[in-house]
This record gives sequence, C-alpha cells and structure tokens, in this order.
Amino acid sequence: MIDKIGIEQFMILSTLMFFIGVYGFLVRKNLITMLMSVELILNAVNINFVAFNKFYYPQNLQGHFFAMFVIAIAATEVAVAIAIIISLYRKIRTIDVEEVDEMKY
Amino acid sequence: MRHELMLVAVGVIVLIMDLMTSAETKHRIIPVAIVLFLVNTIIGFLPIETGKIFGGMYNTDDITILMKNAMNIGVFIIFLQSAEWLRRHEDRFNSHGAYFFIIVASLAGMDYLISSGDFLMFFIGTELATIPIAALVAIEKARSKSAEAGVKLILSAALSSGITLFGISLIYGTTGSIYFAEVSKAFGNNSLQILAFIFIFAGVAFKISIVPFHLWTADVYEGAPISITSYLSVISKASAIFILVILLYKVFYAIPDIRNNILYATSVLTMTIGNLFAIRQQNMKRFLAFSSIAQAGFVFLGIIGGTQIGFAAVVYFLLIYVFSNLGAFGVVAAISCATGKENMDDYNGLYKNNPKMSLVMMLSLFSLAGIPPVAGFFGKFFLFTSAAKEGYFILVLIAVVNVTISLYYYLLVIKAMFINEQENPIERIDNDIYTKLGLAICAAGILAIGFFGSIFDFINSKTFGAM
Amino acid sequence: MNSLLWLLAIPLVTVFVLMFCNDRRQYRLSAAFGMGLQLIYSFYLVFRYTAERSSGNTEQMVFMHEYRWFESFNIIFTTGIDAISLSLIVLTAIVTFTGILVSWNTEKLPKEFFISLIVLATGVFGFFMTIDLFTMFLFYELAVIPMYILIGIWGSGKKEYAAMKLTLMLMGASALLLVGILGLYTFSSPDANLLSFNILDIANANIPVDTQRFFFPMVFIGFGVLGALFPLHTWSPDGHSSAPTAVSMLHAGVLMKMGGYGCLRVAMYLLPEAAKELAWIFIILTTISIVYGAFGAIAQKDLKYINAYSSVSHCGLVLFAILMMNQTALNGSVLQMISHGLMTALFFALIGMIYERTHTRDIRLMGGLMKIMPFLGVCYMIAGFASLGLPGLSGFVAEINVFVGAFMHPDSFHRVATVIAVSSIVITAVYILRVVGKLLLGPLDEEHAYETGDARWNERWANVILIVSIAAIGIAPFWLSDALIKSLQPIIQKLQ
Amino acid sequence: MITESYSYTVAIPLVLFFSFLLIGLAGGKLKPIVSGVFGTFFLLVSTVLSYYTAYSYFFVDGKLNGAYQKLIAYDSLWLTFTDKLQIHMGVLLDPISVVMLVVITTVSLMVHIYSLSYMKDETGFSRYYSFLSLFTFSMLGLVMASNIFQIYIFWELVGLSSYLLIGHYYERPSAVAASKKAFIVTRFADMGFLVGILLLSSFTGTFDFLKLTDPNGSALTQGSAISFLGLSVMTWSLLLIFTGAAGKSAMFPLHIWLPDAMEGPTPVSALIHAATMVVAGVYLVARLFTIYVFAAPDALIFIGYIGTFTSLFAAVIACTQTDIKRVLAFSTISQIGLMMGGLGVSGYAGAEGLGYTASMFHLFTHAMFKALLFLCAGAVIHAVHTNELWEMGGLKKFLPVTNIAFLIGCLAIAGIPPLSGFFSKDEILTAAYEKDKILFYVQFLVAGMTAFYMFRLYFGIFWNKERDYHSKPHEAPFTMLFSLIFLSIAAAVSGFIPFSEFVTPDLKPFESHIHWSIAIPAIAIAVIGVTLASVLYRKDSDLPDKISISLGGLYKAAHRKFYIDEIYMFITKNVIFNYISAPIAWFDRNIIDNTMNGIAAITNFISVKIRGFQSGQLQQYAYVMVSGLIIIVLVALYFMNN
Repeated sequence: MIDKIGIEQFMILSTLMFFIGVYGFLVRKNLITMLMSVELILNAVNINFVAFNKFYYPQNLQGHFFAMFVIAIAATEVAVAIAIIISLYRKIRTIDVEEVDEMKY
Repeated sequence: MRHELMLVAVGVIVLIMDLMTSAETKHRIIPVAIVLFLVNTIIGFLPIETGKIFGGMYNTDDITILMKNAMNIGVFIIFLQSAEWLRRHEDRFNSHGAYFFIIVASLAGMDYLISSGDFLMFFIGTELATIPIAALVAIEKARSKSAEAGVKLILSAALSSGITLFGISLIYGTTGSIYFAEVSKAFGNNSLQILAFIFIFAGVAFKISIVPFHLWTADVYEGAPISITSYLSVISKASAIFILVILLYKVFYAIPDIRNNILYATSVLTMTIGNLFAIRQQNMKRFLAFSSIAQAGFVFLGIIGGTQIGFAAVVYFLLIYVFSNLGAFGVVAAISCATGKENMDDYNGLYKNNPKMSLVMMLSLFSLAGIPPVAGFFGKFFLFTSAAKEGYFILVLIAVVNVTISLYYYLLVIKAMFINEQENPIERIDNDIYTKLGLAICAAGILAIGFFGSIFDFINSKTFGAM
Repeated sequence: MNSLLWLLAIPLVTVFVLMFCNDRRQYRLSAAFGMGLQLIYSFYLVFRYTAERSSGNTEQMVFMHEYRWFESFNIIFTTGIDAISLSLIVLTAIVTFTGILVSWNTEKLPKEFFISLIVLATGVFGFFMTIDLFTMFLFYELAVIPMYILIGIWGSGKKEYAAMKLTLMLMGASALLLVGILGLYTFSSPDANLLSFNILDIANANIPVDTQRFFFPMVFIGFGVLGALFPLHTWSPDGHSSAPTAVSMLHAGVLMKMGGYGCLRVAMYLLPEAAKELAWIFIILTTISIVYGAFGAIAQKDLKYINAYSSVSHCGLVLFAILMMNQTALNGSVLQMISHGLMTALFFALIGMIYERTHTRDIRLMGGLMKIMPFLGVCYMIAGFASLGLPGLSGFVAEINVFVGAFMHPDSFHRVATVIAVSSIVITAVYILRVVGKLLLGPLDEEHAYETGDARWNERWANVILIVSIAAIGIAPFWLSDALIKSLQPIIQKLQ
Repeated sequence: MITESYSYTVAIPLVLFFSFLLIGLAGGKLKPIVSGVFGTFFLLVSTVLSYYTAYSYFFVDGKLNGAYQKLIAYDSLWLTFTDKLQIHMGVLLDPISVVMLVVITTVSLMVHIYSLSYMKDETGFSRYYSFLSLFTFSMLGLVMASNIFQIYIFWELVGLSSYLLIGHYYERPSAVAASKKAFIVTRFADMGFLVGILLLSSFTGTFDFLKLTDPNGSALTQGSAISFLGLSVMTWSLLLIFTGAAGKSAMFPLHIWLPDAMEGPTPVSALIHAATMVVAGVYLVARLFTIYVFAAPDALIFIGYIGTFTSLFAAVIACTQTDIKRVLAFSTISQIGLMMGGLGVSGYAGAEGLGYTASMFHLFTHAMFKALLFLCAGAVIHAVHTNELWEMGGLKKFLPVTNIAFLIGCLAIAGIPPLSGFFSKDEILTAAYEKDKILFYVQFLVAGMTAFYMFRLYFGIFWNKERDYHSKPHEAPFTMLFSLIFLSIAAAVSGFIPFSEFVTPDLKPFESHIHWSIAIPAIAIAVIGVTLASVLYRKDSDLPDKISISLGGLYKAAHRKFYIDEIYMFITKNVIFNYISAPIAWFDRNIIDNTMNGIAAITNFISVKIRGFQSGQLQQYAYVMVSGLIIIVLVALYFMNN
C-alpha cells in the first residue's frame, strides 16, 4: 500500500500545503501564526524537492541538499523574525497584524 | 571569490574589535571600520582571475566584478554617511560593530547572489542579503516604526522567498537540475516551467519593488534608519536587478514573448504607480522610496530588448543610480540626524543656511530626474535608446511622460529648498568629515560619470546580450 | 581648441569665476565681462565664418569638429555651424549680455542669479552650435531647467505656479521630442551598427514615409511647444509675466527660438516627406496662433501679458513660415526668429525698467510716461514699431519674407492662411498703439508718485545695443538674408 | 541699366534721413532753433537738387524720340526673396516722380520755414523738425521708388511719420487718439495693399515698375486669365492695391482718420494731410496706371466711381463743419476724390490720357493751394487761438496779408480763372465728360459745392461779425508770411504750366487746351457757389441757421459726418474688442489653461484615489502581491496556449 504512493500524491500534498500556507499568511491575524504559515510554504517546497529527487532524479542529491539548506535558512529566518516581533511587542503591546499600521499611504 | 572573502574578513575584524572595546570607546570602531572598508574597496579594484568554481555554482566575470565594486563604493558611501548617525545614537544602541558587521554580511550575500551560478547559491545569497537587513531595519529599538518596518520586511520577504522557492522546486522537478547552465537547456514552453519562471520572477521583483510586489517598500523605507533605507534602495535593489538580468537572459531566455510582455506591463505599472504615489508624499524617506520604485520601472526599458547594449545601459544606470540616490539620501540623513526633521515642509528655505547640502540635493534630484548635464540624464537616455532600438517607441513614450511627472515632484523638493521661505529655516548644519566626504563623492560621481563616455564603453565591452 | 568650443568654455569659466566672487560688484562685473567677451567672440565667429565662406568653403556646416563620446551608441559630440545657427548664436550673445546689463542691480542672491542665467545661456549656445541630436537634446534640457529656478526664486506674482507649469510643459514636450529623436536615431541607417545622431548623416538616410509620419508630429510638437504652438502655448503668458526681466528676455528672446530652430533643423530637414504630408494640420494651428495671440494681446492689461501674447503671435509666424517650405518663407522664419528675439528682449527689458519705476505693470494705472522717462519711452516706441513690422526695423524684413514666401504657394489653402496671417499686422498695430497710447502718451498721471529718473547707463546701453541690432537688420537686411539663403539650400532641397 | 548722370538724386532723400538722425539723436542737446535751422537747411539742399533734377529731366535730357524716358537713376539690391523676386532700393525718374519731387520739396520747404516761427514756443521743437525730416525723407523715397515694394516700405514710413506728427501734442488725449486712429486705419488699408502686392507679384513675378508698367511687357497678360469670384486675379490684386491707396488718400469709407488728423500742428496738416502724403494714393494709382488700364480696366472704373462719390460725400460734410481745419480736411478729401475720379476716367494713349494728366495736374495745383489754405488757417489760429469758425470773424483788417493769401487759395480751389485750380479742374471735368456723364455731373456739382463751402469759410473768418478776442489778433511774423506769399504765387500761376506737355500716361506729350464748353458752366456754378456763400455768410445773419434747420435730418447727418465714425467705433469697440478679443482672452485663460491644469489635477486625483493600496496592512500587501502573481500567471498561460 505504502509503496503505491507515487509522485502525484506528494505533489498534491505539497501544493495543498503551499496554498494553505499562503491562505494562512493572508488571513491569520497573529504575527506568529503568519510566521508558521510561511513555514508551511517552505515545507511544501521541501516536500517538492525531496519527492522530485526521489522519484525523478535519484542519480543525484541536489533536491535533498536544497531541502536541507531551506530548513537551515528557515530556522534563521524564524529566529530573526521572532526577535523583531518581540521588539515590536515591547513597543506596541500586541502582535495582531492589523495593529501594525502606523505607517501608511 | 575575493570580494566575498574580503568582506567576511572585514566583518570578522570589526566584530572582534567590537568585543574588545568598552562602551565608552565604542565610537572608535567607526573610523576603523570605514578605513577597513575603504581598503576592501580599493583591493576590489585590483585585477582578479575570473571563472567558475564549485562546478558552476559560483562564477565570476568582469561584469560581476564591476558590479561588486560599484556596490562596494555604494556601501562605503553609506558608511561615511552613517558615521554621524551612529555617534549620535550611541545611547540607543551600543553595538556599532554589529551595525557594520551586519551590513558587510548582507553585502557578502549580495556578492554571492550576483555571482551565483545555480539556484541554491541564488537562494542562499538572497537570504543572506535579506535576513540581516531585516534585523538592521528593526535596530532602532526606541522607535516603534523601526520594529514595524522590520516585521513588514521579514514577513513579506519570507513569503516572497517561499514563492521563489516553490518556483525553484518546480524548475528542479521539470528540468532535473538547479544549475543555471543545465536549466536553461531544458527550459522551454512548458506550462509548469512558465509557472515556475513567474514565481521566481515574482521573488526577484519583490526585491526590486516592482509593482505589484512593491507595497512593502515605502513602509520599510520610512521605518528603517536612513542609512539602511539607502542601503535597501540602492545596493539591494541594484543587485536584485542584476540577478534578474542574469536569470532572464542566461536561464529563461527561451520564452522571449512572455518575458517581454511581462516586463512591458510591469515596467509601465511600476513607473506610473511609483510616480503617482510619490507625488503626494511629505516624508522625505517615503518620497524617495516611491521615487526609487519608479526608477526601477525605467530600468526595465533597458532589460526588455535583451540586447548587450541594453544590459550595459542597465549597469551604467545602476552605477549612476548609486551615486544619485545616495546623494539624496545622504542629505536627508544628515538633516534628519542633526535635527530629526524628515518632512518636505521642513526643507523650506534650506538653501539659506545650508547652501552646499541644498546643491548636492539638487544635483542628486536632477540626476534622478534625468536632467542634463548630470549623470542621470545619460543613464536614462541610454535605457530609452536601447529600448527604442528594439522598436519599443510607445513604451519609451510612456516612460518619458513618467519622467516628466517625476520631474514634478523632484521640483517640489527643489522648490522647497530654494524658493519657499519660512521664518525658521533649518539652522546651519555642521557635518562631520565623513558626511562631507560622502556627499562630495556622490556629487563628483553625479557630475563626472556622464562626461566620460569611456565608462559606458567599458561596461558595454564587458556585458553580454541575450543568447 | 576648436573655435566653437570657446562658446561653451567662456560661459563655463565665467560661472566658475562667479563661484569665487564675493560681493555684488564682483558678481556683476565678472558676469558682464564674461558675457561681453562671449558677445565679442560671437562677432569674431561671424567674421571667421564670412572669411571661411568667401574662401570657397561650401560645406553645409563649417567649423565641424567631432568628439567621440559614447562609442557604443555612436554618440559623437559634433559641433558645426551655418549661417542660421551662427546668427542665432549672435542673437543669444546679444540678449544674454543685455540681460546681464539689465539685471545689474539684482538685490536677491545675485551670485546665484548670474550663475543660473549663464548656465541657461550656455544651454542655448550649446544647442545652436551642435549638429548631433543627442547633444542638442542635452543642451535643450539644460536650458529649460534653470528657468524653473530663475522664475521660482527671482520671479514675481504667481511665480511658483508659473515656473512649474512652464517647466512641466516644456519637459512634457521634450518627452515627445525625445521619442522623435530616438526614432530618427533608430532609422538613421539600415545597419544597426551604424546608427547615428548626426543630423547630416540622418539627412542622408532614407527614412520610410510611414515612419516619418509617426515621428514628424512628435518632433514638431516637441519643438513647437517651445515655439508656443497653439494650443500648447499656455505656459508662455504666465511664464513670461512671472519671470524676472532678464529671464523673460532670454526666454522669449532666445529660448523660444530653439523651438523654431529645432522645427526647422530637425523636423523639416530630417523628416521632409511627412512634413509635406502633414504640414496642413500645423499650418492651421499656426495660423490660429498668429491671429489668436494678437487678439489675445488686445484684451490684456498687464504689460508682460501683452508682450507674451504678442510673442505667441510672432512665434506662430516663425512656425507658420517654416511650414511653408520654400526658400523665402524659411528665410523669413529665421529672420523672424532673430528679429523677434531682439525686439522681444527689448520689450521685456523696457517693461522691467518701467516696472522698476512705477511698481505696476497695469497699463490702466499708468500714463504719460514719455514726459518723465523720454529715453525709455522712445525705446519702447521703437520696440513697438519693430513689433508691428515697420520698415526700417527688423520685424518688417522678417514678416515680408514670410508673407511673400507663403504666398508663393499657388493653392488657395495656403493663400487663405497667408491672408489671415497678414491680418495680424493690423491687429498688432492695434495693441501696440493702444499700449503706447495708454502708457507713454497722454497726460501724466499725477496721482501716482513715480520714481523719477530716466534710464541709467547700464539700461541705456542694453537698449541701445538691442535697438542698433534691430535697426541694422531692418535697414540692411541683405547681408544677413543672403547668408541665410545659402545655408538654407540643403533644407530646401530636401523639401522640394 | 542705370543712368549715371542722375545718380546724385539718391541724395535727395538721404540728406533728409541724415538730418533726421542728426536732429533726432542730438536734438535734446541742441538749442531748438538750431535744430530748426538745420532741418530747413538740409531740406533746402534737397529742394535745390530736386529743382535741378526737374530742370534737367524735363528740359535737357529726359526726352528720347519725343517721349519721356523712365530712368533708373540708382539701384541696389535690398532683399532677395528668390533668384527672380527681389526688393531693390532704387530711384526711378519719370515725369510723375519728378513732378512729385518738386511738389514735396517745395511744400515741405515752405512748411519748414513757416514752422520756424509757428512752432517757436512749443516744446518738442527739435522732435518736430526731426520728424519733419523723416517724413520728407520717406515721402521722397516713396515717389522715387523703382518698385512696388519700395513704395510699400516708404508708404509705411510716411504712415509712421504721420502718426508721430499727428501725435506731436502727445499729452493731449485727443491727439493721441487721432494719431492712433490714423495709423490703424491706414494700416488696415495697407494690409490690402500688401496682399495686393503679393497677389500681383505672384502672377507677374516681379515688383519692378519698369517691367510691371511696360505696355508691351508680359506682366500685363499674366494672371488676367485666372478668375476668382467673377473678376480676374489681376483685377483683384489691383483692387487690393487700391485699398491701400484709398486708405492713405482717405477715400470713402477709409476717410475717417483724416479729419481727426487735424489734431496735429497746422503746418503738419498742410504738408502731410493736404499736399503730399494723402495724395500718395493718387500717385500710386498713377504709378501703376498702365497696368490698371490694360489689365484691369474694370478696377479703374471702380476707382473713378469711388473717387467721385468720395468727393461728393466729403463736399457735403464740408458744408456743415465749423472747425476750420476740418472743413479744409473734408475739402482735401473731396479734391483727392476728384483726382481719383480723373484717373478713373482716363485712357492711355495720346489725348485719351487727359484724365491722367489732369489728375496729376490737379494734384500739383492742389498741393500748392491747399498747403496755402492750411498755412493761412494756421496763421489765423495762431492769431485767435481757436479752430472754431464761429468764434472768428472780421479778421480781414487784422490779418491783411493772410486775408489776401486765403482769398487766392479759395479762388484757386473754387476754380475761378485764371487761378490754378481752374485749369486742372477743367481738365478733370473734360475727361469725365468724355468718358462718363454721370461722373461728370457729380463732379460738376462738387465744383459748385467746393466754391460754396470754401467761401463760407473765407467769409466766416475774414468778414462776418467781429468777435471779442482776448487779445488783439496780429499778423503773423515774416517767416510765416514768406511761405504764404510764396505759395500764393504758386497757387495763382501754376495753372499756366502746360501739364500735358510733361505728364502723360504714355509719356508722349500731347496738346491740350481749355474746353470752354465745359469751362464756362463750371465757372458759372463756381460763381453761383461763391455768391451763395457771400449772401449767407458775408454778414452776420440767421439765414444759415434757418436753412440748416429746414434741412433737418440731412443737415444733422452731414454735420455728424454721416455717422461713419460711430459705425467704426461700434465695429472696433464692440465687435472686435468685446466679441473677439475679450472672449479669446477668456478662452485662453480659462479653457486652454484649465485643460493643462486639468491634466495635472487629474494626475493628482488619481494619486489620491489609489492611495488605499498603501494601507499599511501587511496582509493587504501580501494579498496584492499574491493576486498580482496569479494574474500574471493566468495571463501568461492564456497567451501561451493561444
């Protein structure tokens, strides 16, 4: 059963994750949740890379490596983002994205 | 690879010094860092071997070196302009070392970016360039705007890199490689590949602030410390434009129609919307943000034909743009630093007490607007010429009309400085030697570059055209 | 050093010297010295030019010199003059010099004023002495921009509005112009590597008629806006009336001529087939310009507005003549440029001087000034007579050439247009005499305490120089006209 | 082909130009009287040269094979239009130009001398003399012109001098208005002149009089075949040229400026607005007579009718005016009308050219007696300081010399033999009689009216009731009297010049004699006119008032100059100013200007409207970004699949 899982399923999963991530980014009001949505997007990408590598191009490891770099960089990104969000929270006492609109027009 | 390594070395030295200095002596880092960076800049000009390493992951040639050197000069000017600001805001953050280190690191990221030969390097370069900058944008802890700008930058940058990455993954899936050279061979008229291309384009366009991916720009520029704003608007944008050209003509050259149509449409949108927003801005940083959005639209005129000379015009324009925009930002920075004033109204009667700064500002704005005899004129003219040579006359006409609109708001600033009067114009500002030097370099660049035609010819001899 | 480059070098050195001067006396002396030198040099060039021609040089352009600039685009800074550009250079030198004399007592920021003024003049000199489109365009814009600052800082009335309107309209026009120039460049040669901005090269290229049809309106309107082409003339009244005296002089006297010159040298010369096809549209517009400007002037009350509308009318005549495309009319158009340049400069100079003494420009509030300032009054009358085309002064020579040339077309469209244009001489007489009557003649209005005193020495000299030039052309037009006709031949051949 | 022996004639006008520059530039520095003497001296030089020219032309070497020659005495290229079409500045000597030289210099010299004392106490004495020099220069240049464009050039210049001299008292608003009116009306006419020249030259390809007026030349036939609105192009162009002539010579309906021009100093009126400039129109038609008569005879008929009508029209008005200078002005208009009428009825060859000869003859005699009348009027005004006829009277005992001079002038103009007017008018009437009876009867009537209104003037001034004068009127000083006496003699005797010996259209002399069958009725009607005037005005009586009241509306209309001025005023003030100029100015300021401003406003408006995109909301930014991306993808895929 499990060996019947083909590239299509991975593709469907990753696409779903990507769009769920985008959707989450667009509608969730909490900055941290938005950050998590981004993580969903990045993980969708990772699934893609790994799946493509595994199914189509097993002779090289480019996909796998790429996925690892993505994971690493996502981590740094999150670290910096969280730091900034904390800094923001200190100033305006909220992490609701709709409150973050001091600058506009 | 020397540029990147040099930058890392400079960064590390500054960081170590930062560790070894006490709070009272922190400001001594400033001259050391500047001198170090100057040395780095000068070494950058020394001859260097070109070629590929890491199996084509990283490559360097004359034009990338030229670009890196131009970016070095730009950062050097930014450092000069930020010295005063750093010293005055010592109380707000006491890590000058971090400031220099982060910028140098980000610059190294951009160097990697423009040298990249595969999508992994491209991705790493992008992130290395962006993430530290997001931290710097939010560095002014005392201002909520700074943190807000940081949040907006890091989140939207994350989204855009997610989109880019998704595109890259599709490219990988359809072509089986992440190397530019191999991807380009396998790339063709495949819907999925075009989808991927557009995703990647969107990611880069986000960095260049192309409409409709530009909305973060103004807020981030306004919220960030000025030196970071100038860094974002000049260095970051220039490197992104450069890599866009590489992508378009070294990787995705097989779809000229779609490419040109996208460029055409986004170019028109970018110029027009950037200008329309810029007209009403009162905050100088926001004003320059929108003006730089519009400028990016003009650059596409050079890119669209895909000719060698068009690309040369783009690089030439970027070189000039570095000086022009940094000149304008330098003046804004100096005034903001000395008086905290950033609004256009505050500039009324500036000429009375600060004639030299007003003149530099005027030169920079004229250069941005493309008024002869300053360099910006030549930059724009060549962009237009290269587009016209490919037959895009209507696009050129739209662009030139936009130049006229842009002239309107640039003139508003000039009007404020020279014509308007107010009872209490900004007092005479005594700039430190660094700021003066920085502004002088900008002014000299703006005045001189156009007259030396050989600069353009040199660039032209180094660039490449569509394959 | 190439003899034409001095025309750029002298003003630039003057600007440089001005930067290091530090009191008003030094500013004005060095400005006057520099521009005086320029004037002398331009006369020397006339002498050189005549000598060159009489020694048998029959090249279209003399003193040609090429400076390679941007090899990749084949942009070559090419200097060269013929009688047309030379006469306009002399005109510019005269007007600039008198402009500096007139602004002798500038109070506000004199250094900046003279620098801007000379930069503006440099743009004009550069425009007339080059024969490649790139440099021409560069100098064109260089001349337009200082205008903004000059009007904005030293102007009067709604100066900011006027300055902005003027600059934007002219730059908007230059947008069209730029596209036109790039079009000419692109089609200058079938070989993409041999494209050229050089006017003489482009003249030899065979540009397809369809292409010409597309670019001719752009170039013509682009330059035409500067030449106050109806209905795009509206920058002119506000701009002229807000500008300080010397700037009005330079602008109406010289800058507007760049429009006419450009139409002639670029639009007509390089795009002749389209010009022939599309001329009728612009003939209608210019005919309207001529009459419209003149009628508009009748209803004005402000001296500068009157003169601005009159400029619309006269510059309309320049473009009108250019569109008539024969030797006589083209000769007339160049003569009209020179003549209008001189007399409108004189007008604006006088208006400035009168304003300085009466503190008003409203003709209803003045009267009988001839009694207290006879010198200025006489000068004003002479300017007025030149403007209404009195024989013996330059305006007549120009207008006659235009009318005779225009009337040579045998078809009734051209003739009707000509007759309408001729009617402007009457309307001009009406508004000129109306102003003269109200302003200078009649009983002296005792209610207004005018600052008495006739012209000072600098003002006298400025007026005398201009009047002598006007009269010289008016009394002995043949030398100028003959030289112009020779230089016009290449253009006429293209238009046949 | 230049006749070298006459090349000195170019100095005749140039001397005066020099005089103009000298007095004009140095005028302020010189003593007034010195300027006057200078001016007079230079004019004397010109006069002597003119007389010498006339003598040698008419009596020594002007004739060849029994016909006078058209000599080009000087010629230089002035302006090139094309290889064929050029303006030259030249001197053309032929009978009419030589006659005009004599007339102009004579009258001008008299006026110069006269003005030395007449204008003595005026401010602007130097200015006056410099302008007189300018005028005389221009007028001489006009008559000596060798081509039609040169005429046009000097035509404008005389207009200018006239403008300047009418406005001599520039502080007087009425003088300013009059000068302006004179200039603009003639300018309007000149526009027709200019278009006429353009039209003429475009068909004949030349401006040159020698070519244009050569009866065998090709110029005459070109253009005749092309017609426009039923008339040949030649006729059109000549009619347009005549418009110019009509403007300068104050033909109906362009006569309105001349009466107002009397605002100028009286000697100026004598010189410019009676003797010389106003007859330039006649001169122009005479100059182009050949082409009129051959190429456009219908234009010539038109000229004859216009001239005759004007003469009647002006004579009627002259009977009702009370300002003595205006009476003289209308009389001038009337006499010029006669001259035009004479030209209109003339033929070309031999005795058929009587009208032409008569016209030039009348021009000559009229110049003498009308200048005389004006100068007398000046002397009178000088004495009583008013222009109003009814404020004068009984002056014959105060001003005996003036009285005699004025009487001679009146007799001359009335056509009483043996004074000059009789001869010239007789020839005009004869010519009209032979050609067109209607014109003859009208002119005949005019002759009677002329006698009437001139003697009305004479009796009104010198006889009638003596008024209360502020100071006792005194006779003019010698310089003025000298001019009067000189001109009286000229007016009296110049009729005996056998004009047909000298001035004929085909340049060949013919015999002319007095046609008593016409002369006797003409004398009779003149005598009737004089008698009538003497009955009415020699003594103070209320008869004139009664007559004028009984005439009612007609009198009033004539007195108000048939409301022509009001019509003009209506057209210029209401139609042109209020309905053309003001709306154009409004249109420009509001419509065109606001269109430009509107473009700017629209840009701004859009800019305000789209600012909602930049809401500060991060998620909205992301939303725009993602939807932009999706749109690009969709569009790209759509295009790819098509």
